[in-house]
Formats: sequence, C-alpha cells, structure tokens
Amino acid sequence: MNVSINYFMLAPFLILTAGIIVLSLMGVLKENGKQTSGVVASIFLLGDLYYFVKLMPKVSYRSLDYLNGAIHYNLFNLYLSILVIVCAIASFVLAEGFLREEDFRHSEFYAIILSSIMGMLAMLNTVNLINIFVGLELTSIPLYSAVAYFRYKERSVEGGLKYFVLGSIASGFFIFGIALIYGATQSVVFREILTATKDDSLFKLGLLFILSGIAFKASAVPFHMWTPDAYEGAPTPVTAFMSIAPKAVAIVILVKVLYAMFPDMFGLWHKAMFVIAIATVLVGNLGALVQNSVKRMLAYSSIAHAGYLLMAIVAFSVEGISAILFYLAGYLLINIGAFGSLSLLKKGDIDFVDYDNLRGIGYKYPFFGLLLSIFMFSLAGIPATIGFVGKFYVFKSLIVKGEYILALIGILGSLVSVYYYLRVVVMMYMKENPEENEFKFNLLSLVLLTVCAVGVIYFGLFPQSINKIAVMAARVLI
Amino acid sequence: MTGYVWLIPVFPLIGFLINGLFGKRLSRKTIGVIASGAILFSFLLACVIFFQMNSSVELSEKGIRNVLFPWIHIGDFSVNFGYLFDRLSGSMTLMVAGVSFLIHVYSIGYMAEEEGYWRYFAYLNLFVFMMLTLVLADNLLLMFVGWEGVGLCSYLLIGFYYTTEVASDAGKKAFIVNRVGDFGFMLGMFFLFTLFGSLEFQHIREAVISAGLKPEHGMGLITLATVLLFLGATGKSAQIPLYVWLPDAMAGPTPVSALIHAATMVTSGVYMIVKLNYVFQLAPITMLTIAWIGGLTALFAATIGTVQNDIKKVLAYSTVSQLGYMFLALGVGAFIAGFFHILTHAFFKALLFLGSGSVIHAMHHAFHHAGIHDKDPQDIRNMGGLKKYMPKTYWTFLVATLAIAGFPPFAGFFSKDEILWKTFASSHRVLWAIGAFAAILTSFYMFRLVYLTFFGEFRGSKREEEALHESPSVMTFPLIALAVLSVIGGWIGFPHIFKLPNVLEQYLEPVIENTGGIHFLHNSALEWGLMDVSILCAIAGWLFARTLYAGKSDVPGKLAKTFSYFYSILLNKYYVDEIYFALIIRPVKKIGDFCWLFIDTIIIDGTVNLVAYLARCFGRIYSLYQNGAVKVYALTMLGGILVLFWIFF
Amino acid sequence: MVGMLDYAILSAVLFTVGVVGILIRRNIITIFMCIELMLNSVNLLFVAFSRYMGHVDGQIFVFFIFAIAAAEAAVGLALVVAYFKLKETIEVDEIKLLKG
Amino acid sequence: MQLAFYILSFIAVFAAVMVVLSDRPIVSGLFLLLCFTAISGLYITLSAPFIAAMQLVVYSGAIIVLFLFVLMLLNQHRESPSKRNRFVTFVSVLGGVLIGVFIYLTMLKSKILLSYTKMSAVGGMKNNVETIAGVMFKKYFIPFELISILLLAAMVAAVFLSKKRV
Repeated sequence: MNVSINYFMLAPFLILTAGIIVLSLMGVLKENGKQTSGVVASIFLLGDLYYFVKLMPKVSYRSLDYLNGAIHYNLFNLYLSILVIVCAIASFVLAEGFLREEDFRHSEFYAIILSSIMGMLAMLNTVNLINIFVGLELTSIPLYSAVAYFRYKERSVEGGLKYFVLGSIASGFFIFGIALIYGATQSVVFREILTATKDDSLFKLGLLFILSGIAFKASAVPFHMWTPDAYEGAPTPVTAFMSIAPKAVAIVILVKVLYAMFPDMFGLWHKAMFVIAIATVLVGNLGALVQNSVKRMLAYSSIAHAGYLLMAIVAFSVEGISAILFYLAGYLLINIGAFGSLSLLKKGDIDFVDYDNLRGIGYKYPFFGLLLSIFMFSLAGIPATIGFVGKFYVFKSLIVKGEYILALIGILGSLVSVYYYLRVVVMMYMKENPEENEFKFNLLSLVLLTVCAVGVIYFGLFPQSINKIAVMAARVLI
Repeated sequence: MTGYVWLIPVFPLIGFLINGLFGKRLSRKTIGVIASGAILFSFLLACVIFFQMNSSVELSEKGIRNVLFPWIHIGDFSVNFGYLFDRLSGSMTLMVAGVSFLIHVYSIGYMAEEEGYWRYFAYLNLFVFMMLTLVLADNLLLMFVGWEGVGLCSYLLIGFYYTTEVASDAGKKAFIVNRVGDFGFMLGMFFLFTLFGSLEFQHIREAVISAGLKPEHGMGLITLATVLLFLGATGKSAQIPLYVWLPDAMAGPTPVSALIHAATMVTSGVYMIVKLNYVFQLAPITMLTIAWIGGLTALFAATIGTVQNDIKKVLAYSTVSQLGYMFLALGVGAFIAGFFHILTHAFFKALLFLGSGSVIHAMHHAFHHAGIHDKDPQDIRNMGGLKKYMPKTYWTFLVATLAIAGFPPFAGFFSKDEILWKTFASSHRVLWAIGAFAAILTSFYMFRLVYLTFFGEFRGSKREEEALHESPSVMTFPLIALAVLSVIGGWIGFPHIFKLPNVLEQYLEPVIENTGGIHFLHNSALEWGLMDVSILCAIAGWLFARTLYAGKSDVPGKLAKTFSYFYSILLNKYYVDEIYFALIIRPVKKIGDFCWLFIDTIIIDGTVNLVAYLARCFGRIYSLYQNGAVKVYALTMLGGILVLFWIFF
Repeated sequence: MVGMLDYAILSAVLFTVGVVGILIRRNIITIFMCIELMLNSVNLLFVAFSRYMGHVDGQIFVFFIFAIAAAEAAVGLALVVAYFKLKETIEVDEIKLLKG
Repeated sequence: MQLAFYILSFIAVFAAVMVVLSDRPIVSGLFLLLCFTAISGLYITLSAPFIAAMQLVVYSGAIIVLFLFVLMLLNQHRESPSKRNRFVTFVSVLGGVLIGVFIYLTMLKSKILLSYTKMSAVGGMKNNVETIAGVMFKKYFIPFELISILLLAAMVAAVFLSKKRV
C-alpha cells in the first residue's frame, strides 16, 4: 500500500491546522494578537466554507473517498460540515462583541474552537469508527476548556469541570463499544460492519456502549445531566455553538451508526431509541418549565429539541432523515438567534439572563424585542417560522411510519414548551420595567441576529430551498 | 381580476407593514385611514371578484384558484401556497372584510385616546390578513398557518392592555388553550394526509367522491382524523371543553372582542368543518359528537350568561352559546344552516359588542368626569337608563337583541329557526329541545341586559350622569350599518315554507357533498309549528326578563319611594310569573351559578390549571434531582446503561 | 491455555472497577485516575483482540488512546487547578453551584 | 505464559481495587502506577512490546507523574471523611457491579470470544514496531495527524486555563 498524499482531499483540515497554529502563535505574541484574532479565525473558516460549497456540486452524484474511508465526502456529510462551519462563524461574530464587553479576548479562544471544529469535520467526513472516536475527542476536549474559558468565574470553570468528568466517562463507554465491535468484526469501517452477520452477543454489547457514548454528546436522557450545567456555565456564544454544532454532529453520527452499521438490528435499537426519545422530550420540556434563568431554560429546551430529532431517527426513513437535516438547519438559525440575543444582554462581567432581567425590554429596545420574540415563537413552533416547518416534517415522518405514540408525545411536549417560550415574550412586553439596565448592543451581532430572524421567517414561508438539499442529502444515506 | 385573489389578504398585510414599521411617526388620523383603507380595498376587491365569479358558470362551479408558488415539497408530499376563492370562501371573505372594515372605522373613535394606537391598528390589520388567509387557503396547511396566525393576533390583542395582569394572563390563557386545539388540528391534518395523500381541499374532495366513500365503510382513521380536527375547532371556536379562554379574552379592547371573539376568528372552527363537510359526513360518530357538544355548549353557556354582571361577559357567554348552535347545526348535517348562522351572528354579535363598547366608552367618560377610578365601567349594576343619553346606541343594540333573541324578521330568527328545524327534521328531538330551551335563555339574558343597561334610572351619581353622552359618529356609523345588516341579513335564507327563494342555500348547494346520506324530514305543517315554538321561546324569554328587570332598580331608596306602588302591583299582577320565577328562573339561575362557579371555574379552569400545575410539579421534582452533584449525574448515566441492558437483553 | 475470553473478562473487571471508582471517590483527581483505568481496560481489550485475530490495527488504536488519555489528563488537570484557585477545594461533592 | 497472565492480572485487579479503596489520593496514584505496570506486563504476554513500552512511557512516565504532581501542588493528601450518605454509595457500587456482571455474562455467551483460543500466527513479537509503523503511517495517518492537533489544542487549553486573569 503506497500512499500519496492527496492535498485536495486534506485541504479543509490543512486550512484549519494552519489557523490553529497561527492563532496559538498570536496568543503567545499577545499584544497585537487580541484585536484581530476573531477576524483571522473567521477567514480560515470562510476558506473551509468556500471549499465545501465548491465541493457540493461535485459530490451530488458520487462520493469522494480517500484512504479507504478515512476521509469521505458526500452530500450528506458536506451538508452538515457547512452547517457546522456556518454555526462557528456565527458564534465567532457573537463572541467578538461578547468578549469585548467582558474585556477578556484571547486568541486561544479561537484556536480552541477551531480545533473543536476540526474534530467535528473529521467525525463527519469519514466512514471509520476510529476516526469518529478521535474526532469526537478532538471535538470534546477543546470544548471542555471552551466552557471553562472564563477561568476566573466559578460558574464557567465548574461547568467545564462537570462536562469534562462526565464527558470522559462517556468517551470511555464509547471506545469500549468500539473495541467490542472491532473484536466482533475485525474492522472499524462502516461497510464491513454493515455486512457482518450480527448473531453474536458482542454486537449487542458493542452497540449498547456506542449508543450510550453518543447519546451523551447528543444530550439524550438519561445521559443529558451535564447539559444544563455546562450550558449555563459557558460563555453565551460558546453555549450557542455547543447547542448546535456538536449536537448536530452527535445526532448525525447516531444516525450513521444505526442506519449504516446496524440497520439489521432495527428491532433492538428501535425499542431503545423509542424510550430514550420519549424520555428526552419529556425531561427537556418539564425541566425547562421551572427555570428562572432564560439561559438555563434554553439549555433544557435544547434537550427537548434533541428529543424531537431522536424521534425522527426512530422513524427510520428518508423522510425522517431529511426532517432531521432540515430541523438542524432551522435550529441553527433559531438558536444562534436566541442565544445571540441573550449574549447581548451583558454589561461588563455580568450577564443578564434571568427572566426577570427581561422585564420591559421589549419597549425599551423594540427592535431587539421583536427579534427575540421571533426566535421564541419559532422555538415554540408557531407557523410561518422555520421552527414550525421543522417540527412539521418530524411529526409527519413519524405519522407516516405509524409511530403515533411518539408523535403524540412530541406534540404534547411542544405544547408544554409554548408556556416557557412565551414567558420570555410576556416578560418583555407585558410587565412594567423595574430594572433600569442600559445595554449597548454590538452592531455586528445585531446584524447577524437580523439575518437569522429574516432567515427564520423566510425559510418558514419558503422551506423548499433548504428542504430540497436535505432530501437529496438524506437519499445518500439510505 | 380573477388573477388577483391573493391581493385580498395582501392589502391588510401592507397596512400592517406600514403601521407596524412607521406607525410611531405617523399621526393618529393617518394610521386610522391607512388601516381602514386597507380593509376597504380588500372588501371592494372581494366584491368585484365575487361578482365576476358569479357571472361565469365555470368559475362559480370550480372557484378561482391562485397558486402563487410551490411551497413545500418532499417526496410524494407537496403543498402549494395558493388561494381559492369559491362560493363558500367568497361569501365568508365578504363577511370578514365587510365586518372588519366597520370595526376598523369604529376603532378609530373607540381607541382615540389609547396609548399604542399604531400598535393596535397594526395588530388588527395583521389579524385580518391572517383571517383572510385562513378563509381563502386552498389547502389545510395554509389554513393552519392562518389559524395559528389569528391565534397569535388574538393573543397580542387580548394582551393589548399589557400593563394589567388580567389582560396578559388572559392572553396567555387564550394562547395556551388554543394550542391544545391546534395540535389536534395538526394531528388531524396529518391523518387526513395519510388517508387521502393530499392536503388540498379540492384533491381531498375529489378523492372522497371518486372513491365513493360512505360512512358504512366505517374507517376508524377518518373518525380519528375528524375528531382531532374537531378538537382543533373546539379550541378556536370556544366549545366545551376548551371554551374557557373566551370569557377571559374580554380583557382586550372591545372592538377586538367584536371582531375576533364574536364575528370572525371564533367562527373559523365552524367554517373549517363546513369546508370539509364531505369528510366529516363520513364519520357519523364525529357528527354525533359535534352535535352534542354544540347543543350542550349552547345550553351551558346560556345558563351562565343569565347571571353575569359584566356586560362583556354576558356577551362572551352568549357568543359561546351561539357558536354551540352552529356546531349543533353542523352535527346534524345542516351545514348551510350553520354557515348561515355564522353570517347573521357576525352581524348582530359584532353589533352587540360595538354597542356595549359604546356604552363602556360612555361609562368610562362618566367615571372619569366624576373622578372615580375604582368603579368598573363594564358592570351593568352601575348602569341603567342610558336610553335617553345614547339613543343611537340603544336602538341599534335593541335591533341586535331582537335579532339574537330570534324575533322575526330579524336576521337571527331565520338562521336559528333553520338550525332548530333541521335538528328536529334530522330526528334529534332531544337536541332540539335543548336548543329551544337555550333559545328561551338567550332571549332572557339579552333582554335582561337591555333592561338593566338602557331602562330604568341611572344607578350612579349625578356627577357621573352629567357626562353621559352619545358616542361620536365615527362609532355610531358602524353601529347603524350593522343594525341594517342585522335586520336584512337573514333575508338571504328564507325557510322553504315561505315560498320565497332561499338564496343562500341555493348558492351553497354545490359546496355540500352529501357523502353521509343525511336526509331531513319534509313536513310543512310541522315546520310552521316549530317556527311558532321558536318565536314563542323568544317571547317567553323576553317576558321573563321584563318581569324581573324592567321596573327594578338597584337603588333601594328610590325604588321604594317611586316604584313601590307600581312594583307591588307588578308583582301581584304577575303572580303567575312569580311561580315561574320560583319554578323556572330561580332554578335556572341556580344552575347558571352552579355552572359558572363550579363547572366553569372549578372543574374546567381547574383541570387546565391542574395539568399546568402537575407539569410544573414534575418539573420541580426533576429540578431537585438535577442537584448539581456530579455523582448523581454519573449514576444517572449508569442507570441509563442498565436500562439499555434491560432493553437489549 | 489463556484464551481471548480471559483477557476480555479481565478487561471487563478493570472497566467495572473504574466505573465504581468514579462513582464512589470524592477527590476529583482520584476520579481522573479511575477514568484512566477505564481507558486502560479498553486498551487491553484492543491489544488482545489484535493479537488473537492477527490484525495489527488494534494496537494502533491503543496508541491513539494513549495520546487521547494524555490530552485528557492535561486539560482535566488544568481545569482542576483553575477550579482550585477559585474555591480551594477539589472535592466533587462541593462542586454544585450549577443546579436545578 | 499462563502463569504470567494469572499473576499479572491478579496484580492489576488488586492494584485497581486499591486505587478505588484507598482514601489517600497519593496512594491511589501509586497503586495506579502498579496497575499500569502490570498491564504493561500483560501486553508483553500478548506479544505487543511496542505498546508495552508506550504504556510505561506515557502512563507511568507522564500521566501518573502529572497526577502526582498536581496532587502535591494542591496539597491534597487525604480525602475529607465522607459526608455522603451511605445509600448513594451503596447504590453506586451496586450499579457498577451490576454493569460488570452484565458485561461478564454477555461475554460468556459470546461465541466469537470463545472461538479465539489460540493467538494468531501473524503479528507476533517479531518486527512489531515496523508492522505498526507501516500500518499507522499509511492506513491511519489521518487520525494520527488529528491526534497531533489534539495534543496541540490540549496544550494551548491547559496553558491558557492555568494562567491568572489578565
């Protein structure tokens, strides 16, 4: 086996590597590094984005493969890679204003997030379990430290520490599962695992541990316990990033594991996913109901959204997958918007993320109020927003498959969710204003939020353009 | 013009955008003109299209369809963004646009001194846009968008006086209760899709007809789908058990109550079922449920209406009750009668609300003048004798009362009589009796309202009385217009026995597809008899009310001096009425009190609150469990793995 | 003769000890040690599989896991140090500011 | 060989249990060292000398030392006496052991595990490092590179987190 290095296939990784090195160096040469690091990081990301967008048409009919699946580009993978990168760029935009307000801007922040993104790209664009595991670690370890980025704040470090301890345990489970599957099939490549006859108990055991390892990253109940704490402790732009990109990747890996490796064990994992999905929707929604902090509420709500996605996995159909892909794109817009709005409510070191802090904001800052309302309505799944269309697709895929119980529980869950999302709007518009906080909104972030809001409405009315790609991408997998 | 159906809803949207974006900087006059003008344009355009459609046989049979663009498309599932203007939706559009226009004009006067004037008109225009989308949608999904949109606007407008806790709570309640119904709608929609493979009305209709489905085929899924859709309708149209939000929704400005909570939005559930009549007929169980829910709601809400003291609350329960009539009609298969009642009800109920708004307006000014802030301008116990101060309001209110009570030849008589007759004719005798009894109550509580508000002496101080005056003409013009409609509106649907053409029925005949094999009795003599009974019901209610409230006043001193003689004579003279009172009215009032206090506030409100409470309880218990300790978190994960073991092995 | 099963069971035992340790120890560094124990049991499994199947890839995975364990240890200990600076404790039971 | 396996595995398990039972973190660390050394010995019995050496270098030489170093730095000599309720501890042990038992039972049922009774003829002691290198730098060079980024990122993060606020 003679390897020639294919720079074309490696390009996105090389670009990011360069970015990480440049930013680390800028961190060392502190003085002039601080101001521009966000821009530099975004440039590298835009480079990757350009690469993936350019590659899209090329892979629409056949996938590109390198080193026996170590890198594997197809429409499905690229769709998510683009999603991840867009999410990262958006959270960098939010982070600029946020960190400036906090007066704690360091190049390391960007270097860390970039390496996490590299991990996600490695996880996504591969058909090899070991790559997935290494990518998972490369995703998670930087994220642990990104959560603890405000190393002088107890909440931040505590969140990071908890996330770290639990995350390491989950990685332990995950790799144990991979080891068992490796032992059973002599391989870690999807295709070979798919074709193996799975009549041995090792497969069950392996699937079980792999499932729990990924369920942790997707914050599926009962592996979700870290989620509210880590999300609350993390700097808000990091929370925005974490609630979308790694979760999307985890869900997609779960899809791949279940559909591309163990479709013949459907009867088994169907039951498990059924229980997990229901529990996730319920716990997410009920937990969100009683929170006093909007940020923590959004953390629970992200659990609930993961639950809807897990439900779509149970559907086991092209429709289900395309629903997941569409939902993720919508969720990207909404959640960047929701967390982004929260990240603007900040003065110096202090974040104003409680429900009470929102009193009367809608009148004081009408435009901001409008944006946040749009995001909340969309999260609640009110029609004419993308949140509705996403839920519509998910529930439809379930009903077509005859999963009435799941659909019912999902719908009940989102019924409950209206209460706590609407509470935000109510607080903004219907309560007098006892707090006199003046906020200076970062213009760039505001522009980003406006774009998100317009996207939420536009794609809520015309979901076709995204959905077409989502369906095509979904066809690749099944 | 037939290619411009989409413009009908777009005009209000433009109005909304202008007022919403620039309203802060515009003068009040401009805002009012823009908002009303937008609706006027819609109305005129709708008229033009309506006549054009009727002048062509082909168009009026198939309807005018504007497909703007393909909207959602996955696999075999595709939905277009399109509007359909046919006989049914056209009639409804005319009503919605017309009534909305009048109410917009009225609002210019009513809201003249309110804060957030531009916000109000922006929301109102947005509402009309959503409502027209709902009405004109050519598929269920777009209809659902309108359905949710009107809910959203309703929520925004109920909570318009956001500074009061009541208003914001009522807004939330309306929204949340409606969501229960909405998800029923959504699920029902999915089931219809799985059944017929399409969400477009025309496709569903063709599918039903071409498959030659009959109720005997007994498809459970159709029953399930229709029941779920009906659940959606009970939410929007305030029927048992989801009606609780409507009385609370009265916290919003009165024109909003007139427009949204009387004339248009709340009837959309009825409209939806009329539109899908060919599907509903396939599910006899659902039909029966609808009929009974409708009948019971009609009765139940009417009993509550007899004891309320808040003028708007009386009207709110009355609306619930009238909606119950409509559902009763649908349930027995008299779809056109139900739709007929939507139209007439829109006229007289909007008029009643606007009239009450005029009264509240006057009372508000009176209290303001007298420097009183703690008195409720909506409480009828504070009113009385307003007839001489507000003649226009009084006469129009009286017309509307006669209409709703069912006196011929006012609009309400024809529609209500047709509903009752059709109920009887489809051999639902018990339901007919319930409906007739509710008609007595309707007449009773409406006249009670009229007597307490407009007759007798004013029950306030002199200083208050000085300030009482008629509302400005911008408010009385819509009252008069609606009063005219409340008189003549019923003449489009004469009963057959009058030997006059029943315009509405002939016109809507093709909309109804008798897939359920429903047939009605034909017996002219019986129909005449029953018509007499319903007129008698109206008169009976009026007489009871007159006996009880005509002479009485709540000011004890004056009452004793001025009326003691007359009053005692009255009492003696109507000795029989006293028996009636003891035997019928008092028990009814007791039942009303019982329904209101016990069933309404304790059971139904209680159930809603209990569910919310339980959810919060579980949430709290859970959040105690999430106690911050990493150990517990890790243990939970371990527990998860054990559960997976249990599932896997 | 020692078969694959023996190694697998040894690995399972070590894995279990690691899991139990994570749950009952309070010092966070000891917990890290237990996590390393878990990873080691996996390594043992990989090497054993690799050897019995005559398939060298397993040993390479072990090499990767080494590196990952090292990276984890570095970041984890840095987090512990940062937390200690703020709160003067590394007992997990006292790390419960975020909850609910 | 058989004897070596049993002795080493006994040491490994014993040391692992002691890691968990000892309430002095330093002692735990030292037992962990013992455990890892025993495991390293087990790698030798599996004819994986490269991995055995790496085990000693990376774990014993780097990771354990790091642990002990931080323990010294933070002056953590003894866990404070347990304030936790015994029930939680009991449930934890029970749960952990239950999982262990389940894994054990599943493994006993596995035909695949039972079928491997003899070590494979290929991939023995001979040329172990060369074989590994050949596969690693060809087939697995992408994860290998990713690992290098991971180490870089971990280093940046670790350095960043342990500094004071600037």
